[in-house]
Amino acid sequence: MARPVDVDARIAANHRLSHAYNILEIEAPSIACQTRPGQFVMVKRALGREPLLRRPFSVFEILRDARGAVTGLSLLSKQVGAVTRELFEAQPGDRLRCLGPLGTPFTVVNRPTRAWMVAGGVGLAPFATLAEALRAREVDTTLFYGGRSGDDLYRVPFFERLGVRVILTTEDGTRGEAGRVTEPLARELDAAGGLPLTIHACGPTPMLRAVAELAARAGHPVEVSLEPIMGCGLGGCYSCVVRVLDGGARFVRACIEGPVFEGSRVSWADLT
Amino acid sequence: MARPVDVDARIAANHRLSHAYNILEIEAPSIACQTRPGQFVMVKRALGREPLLRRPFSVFEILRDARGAVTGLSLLSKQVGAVTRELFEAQPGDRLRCLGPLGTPFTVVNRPTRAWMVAGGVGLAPFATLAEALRAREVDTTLFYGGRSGDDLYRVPFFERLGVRVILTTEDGTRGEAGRVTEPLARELDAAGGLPLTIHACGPTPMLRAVAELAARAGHPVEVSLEPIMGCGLGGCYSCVVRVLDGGARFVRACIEGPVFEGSRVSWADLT
Amino acid sequence: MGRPDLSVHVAGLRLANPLIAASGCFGYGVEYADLIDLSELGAIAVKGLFLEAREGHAPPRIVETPSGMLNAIGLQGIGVRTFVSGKLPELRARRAVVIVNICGSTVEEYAEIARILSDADGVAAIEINISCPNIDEGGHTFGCSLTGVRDVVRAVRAATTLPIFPKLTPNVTDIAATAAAAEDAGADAVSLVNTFLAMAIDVESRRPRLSNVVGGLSGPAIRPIAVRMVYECSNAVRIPIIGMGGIASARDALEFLIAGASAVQVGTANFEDPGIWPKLREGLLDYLERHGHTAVGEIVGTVDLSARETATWVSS
Amino acid sequence: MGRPDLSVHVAGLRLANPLIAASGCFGYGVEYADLIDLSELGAIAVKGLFLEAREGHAPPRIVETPSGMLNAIGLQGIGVRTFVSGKLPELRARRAVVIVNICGSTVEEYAEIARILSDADGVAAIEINISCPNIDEGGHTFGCSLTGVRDVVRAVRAATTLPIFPKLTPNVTDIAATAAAAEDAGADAVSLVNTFLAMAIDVESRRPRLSNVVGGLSGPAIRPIAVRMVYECSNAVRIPIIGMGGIASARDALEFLIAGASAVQVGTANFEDPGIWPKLREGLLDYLERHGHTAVGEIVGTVDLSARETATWVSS
Ligand SMILES: Cc1cc2nc3c(=O)[nH]c(=O)nc-3n(C[C@H](O)[C@H](O)[C@H](O)COP(=O)(O)OP(=O)(O)OC[C@H]3O[C@@H](n4cnc5c(N)ncnc54)[C@H](O)[C@@H]3O)c2cc1C
Ligand SMILES: Cc1cc2nc3c(=O)[nH]c(=O)nc-3n(C[C@H](O)[C@H](O)[C@H](O)COP(=O)(O)OP(=O)(O)OC[C@H]3O[C@@H](n4cnc5c(N)ncnc54)[C@H](O)[C@@H]3O)c2cc1C
Ligand SMILES: Cc1cc2nc3c(=O)[nH]c(=O)nc-3n(C[C@H](O)[C@H](O)[C@H](O)COP(=O)(O)O)c2cc1C
Ligand SMILES: Cc1cc2nc3c(=O)[nH]c(=O)nc-3n(C[C@H](O)[C@H](O)[C@H](O)COP(=O)(O)O)c2cc1C
Ligand code: FES
Ligand code: FES
Repeated sequence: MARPVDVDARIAANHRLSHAYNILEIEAPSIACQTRPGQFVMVKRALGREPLLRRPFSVFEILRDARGAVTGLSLLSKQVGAVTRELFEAQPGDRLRCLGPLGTPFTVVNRPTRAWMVAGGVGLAPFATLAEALRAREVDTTLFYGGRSGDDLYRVPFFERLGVRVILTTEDGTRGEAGRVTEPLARELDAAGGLPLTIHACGPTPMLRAVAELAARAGHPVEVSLEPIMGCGLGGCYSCVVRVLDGGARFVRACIEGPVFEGSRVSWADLT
Repeated sequence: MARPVDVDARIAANHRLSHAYNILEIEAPSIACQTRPGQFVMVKRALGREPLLRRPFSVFEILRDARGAVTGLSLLSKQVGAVTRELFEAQPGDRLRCLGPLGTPFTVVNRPTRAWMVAGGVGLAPFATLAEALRAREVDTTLFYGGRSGDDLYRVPFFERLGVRVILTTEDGTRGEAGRVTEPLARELDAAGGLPLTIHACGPTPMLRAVAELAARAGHPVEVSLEPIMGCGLGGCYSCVVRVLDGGARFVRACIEGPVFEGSRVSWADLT
Repeated sequence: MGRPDLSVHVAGLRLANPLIAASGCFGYGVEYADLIDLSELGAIAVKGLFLEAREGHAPPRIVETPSGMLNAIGLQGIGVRTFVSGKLPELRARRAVVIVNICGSTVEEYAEIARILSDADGVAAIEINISCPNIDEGGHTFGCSLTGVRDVVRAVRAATTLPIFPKLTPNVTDIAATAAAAEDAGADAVSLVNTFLAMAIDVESRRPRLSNVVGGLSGPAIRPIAVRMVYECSNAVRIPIIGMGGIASARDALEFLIAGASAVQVGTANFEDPGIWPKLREGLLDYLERHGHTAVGEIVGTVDLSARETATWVSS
Repeated sequence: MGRPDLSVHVAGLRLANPLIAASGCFGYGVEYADLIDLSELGAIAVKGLFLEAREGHAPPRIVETPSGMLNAIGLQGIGVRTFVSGKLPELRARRAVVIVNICGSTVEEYAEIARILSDADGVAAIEINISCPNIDEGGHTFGCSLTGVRDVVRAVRAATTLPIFPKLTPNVTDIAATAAAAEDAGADAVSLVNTFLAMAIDVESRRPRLSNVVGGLSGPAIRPIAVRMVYECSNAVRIPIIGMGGIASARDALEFLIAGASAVQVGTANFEDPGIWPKLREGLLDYLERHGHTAVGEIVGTVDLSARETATWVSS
């Protein structure tokens, strides 16, 4: 098991992708080198400063230098409030308190099983590392990636370079197929028939639920990455619970048993 | 009466004079142009940010452009805690919330009465503006200025250029006369005899008390500028009270009736 | 069509807006006349007054704490008669709606002050500071016992026909019961909350940071407790509630209104930003417009519990 | 000569240092075993346990507030027997000093849990969570009435010879009286404070931010109130006090020790910084050295009131 470490990391770069999205590169090799796909970090600008609690973020990319040595990691952040605003406005040289890696990662399948990744908006975050792991095993990998509009779709070339088949959708039709990401997914599922296949999904809850249902109907295993509000990320506060159906409906901590869950395990009706 | 205004002022410059002292130049002409010697401002880095309350600072210099138009004011700050540290670390371009001018100013005498200013450390702050006002009336003006060491004595040339006679003391003797600022003051008082003379003092409470006693003994009027903790600066909270002896010992608000008080009025035994 | 109507009616009192300057945080009001138009405030709750002038505590009287401050002013004041003769005329001239916050060391003192204010010209209402401990009489607080609350409110009720607003202390086990007792005793509305009894120690000197050892905690730190208390009281009484405790933005004020307050008071935030009043008004108007309301009264007491079954009152 | 001695004795219990992980903020302890050496903590107060497993409240269970947070976890837990069989062995193996925080919906449930823990191996003490409202039994809280406190403490006292530490709720008028009642009923020490009942509303949706509507306020925001309560209790009881509420630095811990606490607990701050423990220890050692103390016990209850005449308990 990975041993989480808490580092006061230097921010190496802040790429603002739009008015809402940014990618923050931070120098935290001790975390990056043990991170597995789907794991997250708990971050804060500085200890003892408002807001009080850290915020959870998926590890987006593992950063490496020219010689391939791990130098840090990046976060893909979408502004929704106080901390994500701070992350958006951060300057290179600023520090970021970063605790990780945390949580249960995705399962990385082996050939001939195929891997399909379904991302909605900022839900792309955990798939850069997953794609690398899958392609390293030469697993046939597809990314279904949906956003509101063309400007909300990022890092597509990165996935293409890895040899990932990328299927894009936008709600306004400005890029890729017009509509929801679940539409091409449904179509492809029908086409795929009985092929051995695992689905991974991250994004808005309604999308995750739809993906889980499609996968179940097609009889394929599916893993979803959930995003409950988290107070500690370490199992200490019981704030992050998700109701699961096994062992009689009960709440389990998403920071330990998740954030990645088998879709069939989640009590979707209880997810707000 | 001046009408206090609250401006979100731009910081034009931050001159760090030592590890503890800095002079902050801020663009607040609407405050500067109505400030009288000895008045203060209530400042804060930004509204809605910790620490909650503003802090009081004397207006140090009135800033003017080449053509003599008022462009802003400066603060002479000494680091003692949270806000003074923020002021020390502030960058040009940062903003400073600034409310003023506030409080009762010094009396500016006329010739032939002479004016003696007694400053201890950061207590120099209110005397730059007072010296200008006095010299504008060609009042014979002396500054007794004491610090711990030579490096703690600032802006001496400014006062000399105005034609102020400057008498320096340092506790470690590295500049001027060795010892307390009250020593040359006592000597000069003896020498001055019955000359018409007003004394103004700002600095640590023990120094103010000593100056008030020397002045009383010599029969000269003395004004002291006090520095109680202030919550609002406007008379709203009653946190800044000083016990005065007139009207039967009672507490008066230093932000309104002060910060400048007649030395004979202050109940020194009650000043901590 | 114009903008939404911010005016509110509290116990027969018409206020231009629900924003009131909290007692002790706005002097006698006149101190702010140079800075803002006093008639634009919903009302001004002036500094607590006893029958006679009071000196108050020695400094230091305040200290900052995380998102809050402690105060132990000791109710320094000029006494009610000097207020009536020396401050009320100017407040009247500036068309301020004046709520006089009164304190007493005995039930009779409260009543006597109420009588004096009833004869005065320009007093809109009386806020009864039962939440302030009974000074130097053993530290027992009227507001901490139901009988204490009833005795004071009844006595003041008998002494005046002005609207009376007992101001509740949060330092009690059951504030809803206190509010109900005040209602029974004839209160026209209740104000809450006053400050939380608290303490800060300078660890280097080991001395209390306040000369009075303990003081009252106010500011954003207490807001969630105050909102809960307003919500509890709004479920317990029929009379209007004037809510306060850490309001520093329109969003905060809205939280109290939605919880059940008909009007709100702002204290500590006025120290940080004496220009906060127009910002609060603008923020309320913007919210009402965005949510399609024509009057602020429409959102009072509108907490939406539909999302859940039944409240189980568990805190951890 | 070595560094000052941080060890303390609390009701017969010897702790390597006065720093205890607060209940509900450190899981069952084992969750942190990868991150820190559990034996370096003074003790661990594990998450509140009922007799049976409990599901707790639906999310959202926490929300942040100025310098604090609200929680309404609903005491989700595995039940005392599963704890004894499933967690205690690992805690014992890691040489953690374990204080078990117990909850009950009836006096008998508290007693039953205490009996089970008495037979278990590796329980250093029992912290009785009387401050947690009596779940779903009308919301009445044992800790809010003196009889409720006495009944629970007496029953647990009769059921075990382990040290018992009733944990007091701050949601009362007179916490010193509660502490005294606990002492009379046989408590070996008292822990305080638990969280303050509070509420936050999302003004856009008008929904409570917690599924449970109300929750408990913790964090730096409450520290000045908690320090005052510890100070009051230290003047009211002879048994040791375990103080907590918003401690986030050695300076904060020292404030509680000087106010009269023999040991302190840290909860919310551990969420922000799970690596806080060595920093707190170092800060205490540094302070003791600067002030020429050889043991932390020397500063307990050393508030210096010399600067003033007599405390007049006035808050504004
Ligand atoms: C395991 C995990 C991984 C995550 N990965 C990413 C990521 O890679 N990139 C990214 O941008 N975000 C990610 N999130 C979501 C992110 O943690 C929240 O957006 C963030 O905490 C918001 O903080 P804030 O201070 O900006 O907003 P706040 O001011 O705290 O809240 C603003 C609004 O956002 C809501 N909110 C707060 N926390 C969450 C949450 N966890 N989920 C949904 N809504 C929330 C609040 O209720 C409020 O309405 C992840 C969450 C989890 C649990
Ligand atoms: C009218 C007036 C004019 C002033 N002019 C100046 C000036 O020109 N330059 C300058 O550097 N300072 C001046 N001061 C003092 C200045 O206001 C304080 O140093 C400042 O408030 C400290 O804030 P802080 O957040 O840095 O320290 P805090 O963190 O608030 O406090 C740090 C320590 O300083 C003490 N302290 C806090 N406020 C004061 C105070 N008002 N007086 C003395 N000790 C205090 C605290 O008790 C604490 O021990 C003036 C004060 C007044 C009342
Ligand atoms: C410095 C100060 C003085 C106060 N004086 C009084 C008072 O005289 N009478 C009173 O009823 N409340 C008094 N209060 C309490 C406030 O009116 C208000 O109830 C409390 O501060 C909470 O509101 P806030 O958080 O907006 O400040 C005072 C508060 C402060 C900070
Ligand atoms: C998420 C959370 C869960 C808690 N659970 C419990 C509990 O199970 N039993 C208990 O006695 N106190 C519980 N508490 C209260 C804490 O133990 C502590 O008394 C309180 O949080 C104040 O300390 P702090 O400000 O350091 O967090 C809980 C607090 C939090 C924040
Ligand atoms: S976030 Fe604290 S237990 Fe999961
Ligand atoms: S600082 Fe508020 S009254 Fe003087």
